[in-house]
Amino acid sequence: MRVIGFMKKTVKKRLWFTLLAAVFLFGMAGCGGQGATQTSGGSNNKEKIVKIGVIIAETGPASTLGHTQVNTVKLMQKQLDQQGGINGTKVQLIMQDYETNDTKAVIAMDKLISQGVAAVIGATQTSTTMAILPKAVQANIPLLTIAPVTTDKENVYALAHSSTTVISPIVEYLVKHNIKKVAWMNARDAFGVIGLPAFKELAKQNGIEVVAHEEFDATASDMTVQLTNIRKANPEALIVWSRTPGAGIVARNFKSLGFTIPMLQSTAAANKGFIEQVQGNSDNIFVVGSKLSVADQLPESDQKKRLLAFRDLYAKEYGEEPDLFAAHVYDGIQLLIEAVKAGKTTANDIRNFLNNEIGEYPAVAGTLDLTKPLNGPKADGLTVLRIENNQWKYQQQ
Amino acid sequence: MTYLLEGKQVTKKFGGITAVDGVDFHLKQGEIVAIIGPNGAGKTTLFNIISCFLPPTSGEVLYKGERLTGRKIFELARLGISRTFQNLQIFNNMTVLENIMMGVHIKLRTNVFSAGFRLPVVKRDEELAYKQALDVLEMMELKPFINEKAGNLSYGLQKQLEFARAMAYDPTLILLDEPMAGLNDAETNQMAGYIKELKKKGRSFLFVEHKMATVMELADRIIVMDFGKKIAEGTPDEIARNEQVIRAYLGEEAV
Amino acid sequence: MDSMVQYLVTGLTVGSIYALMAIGFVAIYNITGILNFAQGEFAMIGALSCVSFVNWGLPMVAAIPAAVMLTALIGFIIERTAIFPVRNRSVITLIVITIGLSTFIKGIGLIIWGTSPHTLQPVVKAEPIKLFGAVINPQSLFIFLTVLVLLVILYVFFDKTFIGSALKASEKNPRAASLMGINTSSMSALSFTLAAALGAIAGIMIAPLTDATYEMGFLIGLKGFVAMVIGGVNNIPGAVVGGLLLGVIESFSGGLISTFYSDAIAFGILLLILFFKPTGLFSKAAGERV
Amino acid sequence: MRRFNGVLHGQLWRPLLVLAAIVLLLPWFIPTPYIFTILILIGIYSLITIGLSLLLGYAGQISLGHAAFFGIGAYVSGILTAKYAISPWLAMVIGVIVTWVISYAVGMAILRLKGHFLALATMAVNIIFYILILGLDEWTGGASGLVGIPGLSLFQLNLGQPLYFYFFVWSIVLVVIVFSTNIVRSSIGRVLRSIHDSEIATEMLGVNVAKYKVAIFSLSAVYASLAGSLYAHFISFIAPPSFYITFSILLLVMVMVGGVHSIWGAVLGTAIIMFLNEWIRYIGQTYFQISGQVEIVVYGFIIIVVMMFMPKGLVDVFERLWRKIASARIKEVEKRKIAAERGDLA
Repeated sequence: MRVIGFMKKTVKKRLWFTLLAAVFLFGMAGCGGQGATQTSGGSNNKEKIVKIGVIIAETGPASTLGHTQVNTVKLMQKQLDQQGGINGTKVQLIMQDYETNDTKAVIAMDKLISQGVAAVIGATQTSTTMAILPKAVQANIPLLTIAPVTTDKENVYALAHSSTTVISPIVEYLVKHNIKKVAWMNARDAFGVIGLPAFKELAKQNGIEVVAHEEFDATASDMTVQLTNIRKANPEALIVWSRTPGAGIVARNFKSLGFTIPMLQSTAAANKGFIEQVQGNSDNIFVVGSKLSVADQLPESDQKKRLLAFRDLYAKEYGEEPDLFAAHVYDGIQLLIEAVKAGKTTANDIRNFLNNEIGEYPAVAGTLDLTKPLNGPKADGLTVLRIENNQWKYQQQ
Repeated sequence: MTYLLEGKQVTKKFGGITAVDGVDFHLKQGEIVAIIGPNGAGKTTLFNIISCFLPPTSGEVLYKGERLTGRKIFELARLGISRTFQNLQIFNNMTVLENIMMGVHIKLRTNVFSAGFRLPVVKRDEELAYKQALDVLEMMELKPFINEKAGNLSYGLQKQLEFARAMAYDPTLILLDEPMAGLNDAETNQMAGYIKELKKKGRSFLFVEHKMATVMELADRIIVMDFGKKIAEGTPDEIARNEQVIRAYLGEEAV
Repeated sequence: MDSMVQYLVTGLTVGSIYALMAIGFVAIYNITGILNFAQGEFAMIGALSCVSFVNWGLPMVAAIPAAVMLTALIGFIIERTAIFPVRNRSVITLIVITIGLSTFIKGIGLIIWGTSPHTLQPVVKAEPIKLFGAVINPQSLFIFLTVLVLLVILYVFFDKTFIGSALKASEKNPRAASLMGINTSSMSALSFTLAAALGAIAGIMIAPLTDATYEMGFLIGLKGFVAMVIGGVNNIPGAVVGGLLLGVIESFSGGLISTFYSDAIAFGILLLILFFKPTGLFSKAAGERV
Repeated sequence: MRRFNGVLHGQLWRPLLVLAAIVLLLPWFIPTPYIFTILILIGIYSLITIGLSLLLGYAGQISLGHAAFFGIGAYVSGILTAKYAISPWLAMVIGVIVTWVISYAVGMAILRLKGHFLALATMAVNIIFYILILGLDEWTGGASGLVGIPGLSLFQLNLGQPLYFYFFVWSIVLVVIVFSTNIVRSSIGRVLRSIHDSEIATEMLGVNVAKYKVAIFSLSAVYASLAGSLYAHFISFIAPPSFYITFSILLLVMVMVGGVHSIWGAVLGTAIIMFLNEWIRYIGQTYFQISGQVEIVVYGFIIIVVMMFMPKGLVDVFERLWRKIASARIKEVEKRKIAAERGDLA
């Protein structure tokens, strides 16, 4: 009796162990392999490889912004491959889609760090950027952020305009049209909530008062109730701080409720999707956008040449206009190319190069002043845009 | 003289219909009482009121002189009352052994905390429950099916299992809702045998049943109901000769 | 005062969308006892396919029926492949299967229509109408009208036609219905097709207001389910009233208290209703036979 | 007496030792360190799915709102450690207590409901929680999330190190597995399963069904709160989107795909679903050069297939496989053993 029982037990033990172990190891091989091919690819051929990580929301709600960013990365990788790398060093852009999910962004960041990336460009959204930031600081890798974020960390470079920078053209517009009473609406996400505090400061200095403030869920589909509340305070203008599609829905509800006052939107609405949403009913709607969208209407300048170069490159490849979000990614890659051109290929070298050797850099989104911790480009890359027959129109200041 | 179980003017109205109309009844310790009557006479409604599954519109039921109506169902077991159901309520995904061990649950003192940390009380309870369950299985001759899933048993065996589980914690009063329904003669006799055996041990029974033969054989007293009213009460012989009962059951000409 | 009217108008507009979804839920839930988490995705497929039909040049009057037909067909296929074979599984398994279905359909929507929102021109191109100081969007009038028309059609269908009463019979007691010669399996297929069509109509109605993206299904579906529960699970008029009530609750709580917490308030009220009247406000009490 | 315990509940120690062995050996098999992040997340999520397995598999009560309790644990730990510099261990305990109280109140209110209505009620709780953490931004940091949650350190061992944190998380998982299996292997386990089969019969046997349902609901909520605290210290940044219903639905899928009727199913399901994401992305990128687009479709398809053809989950597939192999190899001996056994019992 004993022997049989014993025999049966060992059978159970051995089989159970192999089955469970198989599941885990198979999993490891599956995704580990991905990591392995990358590193093994690099080590066997002699020429040097610089790996740059890029974390973007290709799917999920924030994909409306990430869409053009993904195209830019693919475009730049193709260009870099055609040039055969930069004086002998191959540049590899490893792109990770975090599906508008902060936890997946952290996993992607760890994956990139373990693959030995020299720098990371990332996170389409502000909250996601905050999630991956501690990992970059811990791994001491330069992080070029493409969403507005305020941090004093030495190896973080904000390529997206800070809220105060975006607000200055808006306040300029308000002062010019002597608008004193303003209503504020913003989405309840990391980007939406940082606009108002910055605006309040600048507005107070120019005697502008915020008479009504309403918020809406980032994925809400109807804002007529908020707009009705705002009408009670009868403001002279409405400022909206939200990314698309929310930005577009507010604009459409705004028009259908018969508002005639001007509406000003943030840079997060400066993309093709927004124009589509307000089709045919877009008078008196202004968006703070990049000069990139109206490059050909600008007066002649070397900034115009730079903008046109990037826009034509993107338009030839994808048949549509790039927007501010594409510009941020493009600036990030260009900065890193500058570093690689100067022979810097490791994280520390790149960080030192960015901190002290570049100084002022004329980027597409605006001039980057790298002499002090970078908090977004200057306002010279931004302008207030109008929409005329489904095209962005340059609004002379 | 306080009865084990006593009903005072128990009434139940569903909207316009009076299912149970002012019924008084009593049951002494160690007695077996049957409730009979044609379909729709209000037997099951009365039965559910007694077992606190249904609140009466008026009147009350007393157990050992204290008010039973209004108590929560899970308090009945501690008072020593147990019950079986018309449509079988056994634990199908658990084994016969586990069903019976659940029957002795009120005797156990394990709680979530002590179970999680595997305190000694858990071992003691498991042994107690296992031993008691084996005794019950022995008595009800269900031992060969000890590790069988309850759901796989035949209907007769499942009825037997539910009865065994109901009497596992030695209740003083057992309420049976049509115990013999769907059983063949052999199984009916077997069940009657178990009831008699328990009666010898001083258990009292109240049951609703359609099989007249069983009622006549088992019941000390019979309560007959028709259209919600109690029309007769007495020993099996008195009831057999009672004209009203015959008329209620067999219609006019039979009298 | 006029903002009150505006809240009412907005509430009824959004409410009628929820009502359309709720009717779809009631149709499926009652025939098959399945809470279809993928109901919201039918709205997405309806809206996006309608956008594609319009882009291919079909006039609106042809695009809408085409989109509804397509979604109904998808509903039928889903029912035959994934719902009917497992109909007597446990509630939890069925819930997870419909969650899998919802994810799958959302994935298909993502591959076909991509991530960016698509706009659908409103059916009625007219200026917003001013009424007692509130502005009524013609599209919301159209939605309201559709719900009323549908209510009448469904009432006639369920009460006057044979198929309708067969559908209701198999909802009340499938075994008894099948004894009467009603083929409950085709009833289940019919109810899914009907619910898919209703979902598609809801999607097409709301698309001009909120744009259509592959992700729109989830929230509308959830609100539709809440409306069904508020209104009462086993009758269609109850579901419509539940939907309108939910819309009005949301807009008034948004307007009067704070738009921030209007969703929280709506779901708080749902919890209260579930706590006091688990089978919904207008449903008939159903006891459990012991 | 000991033998009957094995007969009654199947063995506990063998699968536990096997899992412990795997947990110990794994770090040496891992090709790239980023896999640690996934393994740690599997450990953290397993805590929740084990609680759900007790609630769903044994007691039969569905919940689509456990992301809320996961969030309460995370935010209590996050706020207390980031803003008031309270020791992480104390914060974790406070988090557990707060979650226990809230889940007890919520449980008492909604556990009268059944099936779809219970599912909807738990979703409502989750949404209300989500909106509250968005709204109370002075404490929770609202939409911009909560930054600067310190790492954990245990007797001067810095747990910020992935390897140490990995062992720390999985040792908690093993303790929770033992605690949960003990519950299942006692009369409480039987009570839960009897509630699942027939509530009125259980009530009739003297069990206060409502109390037990709420007790298990709160226990699973406490597990989720513990997981939340670990998650907060691991990621050091928390934002509302991670605690929305979409995560509750993912948890339910993990438990069901793994196998809802056994605690091992929960752990297995969590591992498989987490690796599934990586597999699909890996296969999608290297072989078909398509990006995230295809992931959701394959994900949804797998859920449908597993739930339709393997209702008892994947763990059951392993169990059946083992039974076939074991019985095939020793069929004859087995028959004699049963005959002998029946002999001494009768």
